Amino acid sequence: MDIQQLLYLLMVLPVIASVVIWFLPKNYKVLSTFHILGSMATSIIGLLAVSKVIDGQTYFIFDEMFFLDSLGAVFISLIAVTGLLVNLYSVKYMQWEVEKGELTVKDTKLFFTLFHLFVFTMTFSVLANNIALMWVGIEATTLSSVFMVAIHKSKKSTETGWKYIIICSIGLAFALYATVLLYSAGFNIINDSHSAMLWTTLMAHSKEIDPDALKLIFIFALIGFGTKAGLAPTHTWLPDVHSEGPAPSSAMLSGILLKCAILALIRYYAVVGNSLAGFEYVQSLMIISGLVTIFIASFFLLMQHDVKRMFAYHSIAHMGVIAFGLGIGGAVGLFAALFHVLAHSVTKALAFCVTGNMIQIYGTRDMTKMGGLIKIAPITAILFGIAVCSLVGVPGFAIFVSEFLMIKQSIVNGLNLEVILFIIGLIIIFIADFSHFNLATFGKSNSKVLRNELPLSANLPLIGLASLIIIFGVFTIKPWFALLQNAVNIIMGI
Amino acid sequence: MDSILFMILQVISIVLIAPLFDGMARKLRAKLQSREGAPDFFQTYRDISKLLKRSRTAPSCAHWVFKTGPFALFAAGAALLATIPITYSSNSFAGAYADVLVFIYLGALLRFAFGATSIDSGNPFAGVGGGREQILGIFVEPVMMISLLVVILLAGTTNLVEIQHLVRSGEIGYHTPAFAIASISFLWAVYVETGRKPYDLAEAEQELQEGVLGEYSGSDFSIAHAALILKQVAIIGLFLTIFEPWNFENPFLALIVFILKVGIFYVAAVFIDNFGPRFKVLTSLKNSAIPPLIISIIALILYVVGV
Amino acid sequence: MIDLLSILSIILIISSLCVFGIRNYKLATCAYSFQTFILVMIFIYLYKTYSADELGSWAIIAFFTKVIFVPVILLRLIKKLKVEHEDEPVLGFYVSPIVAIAFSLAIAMALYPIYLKFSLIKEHIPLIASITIFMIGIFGFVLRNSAIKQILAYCTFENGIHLSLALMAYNSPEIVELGILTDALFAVIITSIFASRFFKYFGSLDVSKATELKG
Amino acid sequence: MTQVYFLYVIGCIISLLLYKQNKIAAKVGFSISAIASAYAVFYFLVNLEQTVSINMFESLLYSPKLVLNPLGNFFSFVVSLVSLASSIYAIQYSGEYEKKGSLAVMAGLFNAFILSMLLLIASSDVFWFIIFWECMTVISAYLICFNDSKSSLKAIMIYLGIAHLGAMCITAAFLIMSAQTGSLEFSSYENIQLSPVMASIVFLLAFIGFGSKAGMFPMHVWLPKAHPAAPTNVSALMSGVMIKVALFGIIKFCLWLPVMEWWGLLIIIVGALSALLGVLYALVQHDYKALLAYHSVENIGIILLGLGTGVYGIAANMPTLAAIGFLAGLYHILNHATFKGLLFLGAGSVLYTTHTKEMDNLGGLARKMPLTAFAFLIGSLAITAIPPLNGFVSEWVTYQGMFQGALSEYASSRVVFCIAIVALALTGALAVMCFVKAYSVIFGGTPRDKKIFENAREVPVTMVIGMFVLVAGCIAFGLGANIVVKDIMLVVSSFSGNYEAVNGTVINSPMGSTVSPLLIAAVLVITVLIPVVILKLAKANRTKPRQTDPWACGFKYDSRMQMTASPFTGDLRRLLNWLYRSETKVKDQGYFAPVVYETHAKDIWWNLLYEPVIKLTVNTAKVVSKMQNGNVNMYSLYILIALCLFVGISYLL
Repeated sequence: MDIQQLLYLLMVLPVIASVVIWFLPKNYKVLSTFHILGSMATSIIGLLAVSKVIDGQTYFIFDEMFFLDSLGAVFISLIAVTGLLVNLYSVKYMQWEVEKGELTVKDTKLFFTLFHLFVFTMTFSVLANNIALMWVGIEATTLSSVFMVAIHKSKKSTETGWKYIIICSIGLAFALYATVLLYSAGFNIINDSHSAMLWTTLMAHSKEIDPDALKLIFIFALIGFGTKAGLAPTHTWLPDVHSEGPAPSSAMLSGILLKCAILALIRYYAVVGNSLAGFEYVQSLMIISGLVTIFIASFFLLMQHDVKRMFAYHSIAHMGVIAFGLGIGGAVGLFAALFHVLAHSVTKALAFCVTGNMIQIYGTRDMTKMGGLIKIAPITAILFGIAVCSLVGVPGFAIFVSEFLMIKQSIVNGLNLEVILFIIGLIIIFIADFSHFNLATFGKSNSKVLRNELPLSANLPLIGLASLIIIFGVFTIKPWFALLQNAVNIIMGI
Repeated sequence: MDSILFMILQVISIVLIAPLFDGMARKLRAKLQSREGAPDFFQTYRDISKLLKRSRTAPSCAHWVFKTGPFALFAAGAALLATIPITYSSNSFAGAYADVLVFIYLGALLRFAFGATSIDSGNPFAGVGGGREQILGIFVEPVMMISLLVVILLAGTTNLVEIQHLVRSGEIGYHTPAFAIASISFLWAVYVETGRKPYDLAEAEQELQEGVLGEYSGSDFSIAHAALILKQVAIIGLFLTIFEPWNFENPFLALIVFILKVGIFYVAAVFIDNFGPRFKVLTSLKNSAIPPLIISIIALILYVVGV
Repeated sequence: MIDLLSILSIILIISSLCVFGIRNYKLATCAYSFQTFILVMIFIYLYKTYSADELGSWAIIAFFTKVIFVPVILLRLIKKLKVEHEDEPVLGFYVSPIVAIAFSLAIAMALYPIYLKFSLIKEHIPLIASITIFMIGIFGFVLRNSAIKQILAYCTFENGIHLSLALMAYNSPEIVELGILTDALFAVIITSIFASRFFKYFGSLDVSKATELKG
Repeated sequence: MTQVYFLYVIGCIISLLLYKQNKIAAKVGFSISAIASAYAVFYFLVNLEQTVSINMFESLLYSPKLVLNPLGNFFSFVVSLVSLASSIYAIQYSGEYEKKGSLAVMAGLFNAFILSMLLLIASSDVFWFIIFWECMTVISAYLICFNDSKSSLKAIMIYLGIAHLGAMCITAAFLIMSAQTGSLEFSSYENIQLSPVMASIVFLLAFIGFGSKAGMFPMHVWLPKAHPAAPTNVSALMSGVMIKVALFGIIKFCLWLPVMEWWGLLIIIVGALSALLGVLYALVQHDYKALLAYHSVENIGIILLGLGTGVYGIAANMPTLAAIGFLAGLYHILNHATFKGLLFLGAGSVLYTTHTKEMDNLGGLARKMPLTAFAFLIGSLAITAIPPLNGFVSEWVTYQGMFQGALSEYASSRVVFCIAIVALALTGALAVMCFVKAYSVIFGGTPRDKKIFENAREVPVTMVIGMFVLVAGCIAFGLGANIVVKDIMLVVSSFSGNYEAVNGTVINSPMGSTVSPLLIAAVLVITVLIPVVILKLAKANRTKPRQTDPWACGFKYDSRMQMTASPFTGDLRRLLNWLYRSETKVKDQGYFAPVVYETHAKDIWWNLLYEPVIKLTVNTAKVVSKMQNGNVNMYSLYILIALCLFVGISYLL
């Protein structure tokens, strides 16, 4: 299986899966088996493709419209790993939703088809070398995930769906402007209409493109893709969408979708950074938006009582941390940002799936009504503990590694005021989160407990995610670090 | 090793003679209050021998801290006395025991035993007395420490034998103002520790210092009473060894001269005690403790400034 | 300077202002289809004067999709929901258009010199028109409360982008044009489905009522 | 060294495996940890001055190495000594938590807690130091959770908040230094060149970071809340040893950085403040575990006095002053670990039988629990530095260090040392009063609550053994002071100056003054015998004393008449009310019912330093959370505002 066939398969497989599931009879057993088979296949092919790219080559298909470089491979591995584990969990969760009568089997069929369509659009946007197609891919992710989020027929889910579409399309309008401007600026230099659209050629010629235009382009891209990635002032859709949607959907959304938007932003970061506008300009903008995001998210975290909204604001905070990592720049800063991408996606997926468990146990999302989780469901409590500890940056887990590198690099670069604000933000997040965690796990339960511990089979994917967090937090994974190093070289334009 | 024998000699001789001073002091006080008082100076000896004959009572609730209390008090008092280098002032190896800090912390052991036995006896007045004793300690400790600190820093060592030798040879003495002022505040601290009128009233009220022994009777009471006298003598002894050390080399002569000096101080204290007014303990401490504290701080400032 | 292109651009701005301001839904949709018709005319004019052959195909596709297909969807939605007039917008019916047009022109004036520097067709007025229409679309979201008006705002700013794309990069590969158009269509379809569901649950199309998710 | 760590890992795993059978899991888990600690005590004592270095698994991040120098060996010895006592104690003590939570998890976490402390001392690179540091904090926080109650959750949260603030300061300090030397290894910090300003910043960060964990004055707020809430064996370990590991960090930093005089003086001033305030707050506590927790703050102050003198000695390159300073600090760390662990275990036994923390309704327990009473008495004597025991020797050495410091020629350092000496003296007197109250109110006098007194009984045997291990420790370190000082001088000379500290049984200070605890003990024994001899000679009447009620001036004696905890220190509380600001509640329930009178001193530092900060953040959070008001128009306006902001910023750049 050479790389070209793998990439074709990678693009086509999710579409086939979603179409096949759409035409299946309304029997949950059949639906879920096909769903698992589809996601298993996509993950395996994704990992195979990534394994081929570890040594740093890039492969093109559809005459250079689509390509897989190590930067893209980081995010493909993300989709493969987190996507697979979240899918496995979603089967059990959807079964519970059907039994509870909240959703009909027809809804779950719609959910699974949209799930695979969603995976297809994300792979599409990651592999797109043509910047316009990248924008189309991200716009498509919004459209495909809207119905997944608003699957419950209720007032709140309609309001969520509406806000999601409106704000994301406004944001992405600016992103489209950035694409158009970049293309026309590039066209003046490369004046070949096909290759001016390609990111690789733009990267090669970035030195000659006019720097003032690139500065305006980066601002549009930052606003556009920032909305989709949940950076500060434009994050308003994220808490509603992530708290109203079913747990697996919000896990997929915050675990992977935010990362794809950040990938698009990184591509613009690379082009503008390597140009005459220089990395300082780009880094200072990213630091400002990163710090603003962390502080706004940490203040919101203090006031949260709903467990899913708390984790939604956590996603915003960690997007701010990634932006801060990009803002520090340099080999270590970028390495930390990309490492944080995987660390956060694995942890956030675990966090949202655990909220799925807690909703099944307590029937409510309000943490003040929960309590005594450690006695009712010890395994879920431990998983919840690992998720919160890792999110908050307790050492020994994955997220601390990247935060440690960021603090280290920012001290070496002498960004003293920024690092002080960064640390204060992290401390506020730590206190806000741990007090909620203690609220939910210890003491006595304040509301009627619907069921006790979930069967081990439901928790298996979560245990997989948790072990991933600890492995990445403590061990050096040679292939993964090599892949990250190559991706950093690509961004730095080496 | 011989210094321990000298210490024991020192303790036993003072134990035997101390009741004489007590008798003298009571006789003098009676005279000053124009009443007859005891027939002669040996009244205290008769009291103690009578007490030894009497049988004892003990509160039902007391456990072994109360029972071993008198012996602990006596041991602390005697150990305090032993730290004073009267007879063994020649060999400085004895400094391992004769040390200012050892003296202060043995005083702490005495106060600890006092407090523990008083509360353990269950007697309400003894408890209040124990509390008062600790408050007294807290007021006196800083003043004593500051004045001793000045002496130690001037002498450069906490070894009492060395300090005594230095003061005798005149290297440090009243010619340094810090030393002189420190002696005044230390004298006040000594007077408070002897438990006399404005700060403590031995015989009359139960809840004051002597009241702690309210539950003891018979031989226990006599040992505890002797321990208190020993403590007063030890405190005066400390003042003498540091601020007025001029004495003979020969241990026995030195002991006699020391005992005479202590007698003079012990009896002289009666004059202040007899004519002083009777305050409530806490008010007396509160408004009369500030001046000595200021004096000792002045001494410390003088030293720090380098005078 | 007064040539056909600038006249068309000014009519385009006025028509998009009407789409923004008109209270009656049916009239607003007709105004929108008229606005897109003007856009198609500009595409044909450019195709003639600058012999940019891609613009010809763009004009045809735009005509079929946006002049006919999008208004049909909206009219069917309006008939289904049996709504007549728009609810009270943020700053009132008269003040909000003025505010919208003022800010849009200001931003357009600020940004258009950079556009001008490297756009293919160096025409001042159409570039300003494209940015103004884009900003009017954005203000449509900010100032208008009714769901359908927000869909119309989305289509307006999508037209703005389409015009600027045509002016600055008309020779980009067809796949790009197709991608953007299909995205716009899907967005309109999905938002109209949501508008109908919104009406079912909230009883009215007033978006500012949907403020349950707070904090 | 690896066997020691390996034993703890086995203990942790086995006790977690026996998750189902609670009782056996606790017994097995704690006995394994006891064996491991015993082996560790023996191992660290034997090769105290070897430097051993082993690398952990290769594939771990930054491939860490574990390096134990003599200082590390000493601290590991202290850790394993107290963990030996508390694990023996916990074998039967943990029975009380059977209903509250799973004992297997408690035993597992207990082993992990000790392991994390030992690995922390041995770790030799920044990343793994911070990992073990936070592991120690999180594990100890969740061990406190076994005492599940409303207040313990708040206590844990305050503890975790302050500990995380400290951890962040330490990380920043480490990273500033490794930015200078380029590598994360501690070995690279040996000859670090930092400008005085940067060195002071790094020192202050490290001082605040480690101080917050050690319970120093401004950051001591969590200690009196967290320790009483923890189960006894955990609080003995936490206040006996975890606090010392924090001081281990301060020493390491002071050895790497180019030390300056004012650092030593700062440590001494903070130490004096912690000592004084610690004991002042301990005096007015009603709950005896909180009393002991405040005493930990006081003793940390005393240790800081010693360490401050040592740091000052290094800065003023007076090697003998440095040597005696560190000797005093390390010796008091060892002593405080033993007698504080003993006192907490004693207090835990009292809590185990009486189930109440209120001192005022205990009393007369000595007759029911003689062994615990004796152990608590030895602990109280040791902590108030009464001569023959170990507390006295370490305070004597601290005094000697400070006297020598006070002889230095600079007026400023002389003032600081004199103030510190006076503060230490005053602390000594206050400590005597506090522990007289604590010991005699709990164990002496008549029982104040009949029911409690009835079912009070001596604690099971392993708890007594646990306590008597530490009693033996107190006495041995007191009387055998010369051996201990010799060993500590080995450790101290490995990293700073040296002077001839011991000859024969006498300990001498560089100033020439000497002390020998053996001689003091001998004199005390003789002076106890003198009255016995006198009574024999005078043929006194030593018949059995007649049992009577205590004398109450003729009234019928009632147990409520006797002295209780708060009036004992009442005068002092009234005198220092400006500090305590205690609120007194007087409830008069009718003529015939007894009046209820309660006074509770407030720790004003919580609402002086921490309350305003919390209020500020919560208010800003409320203001900021208005931003998400659910209105779509507002959200789209935010996007526009963001666009204008970024355009404005890009003009500035």
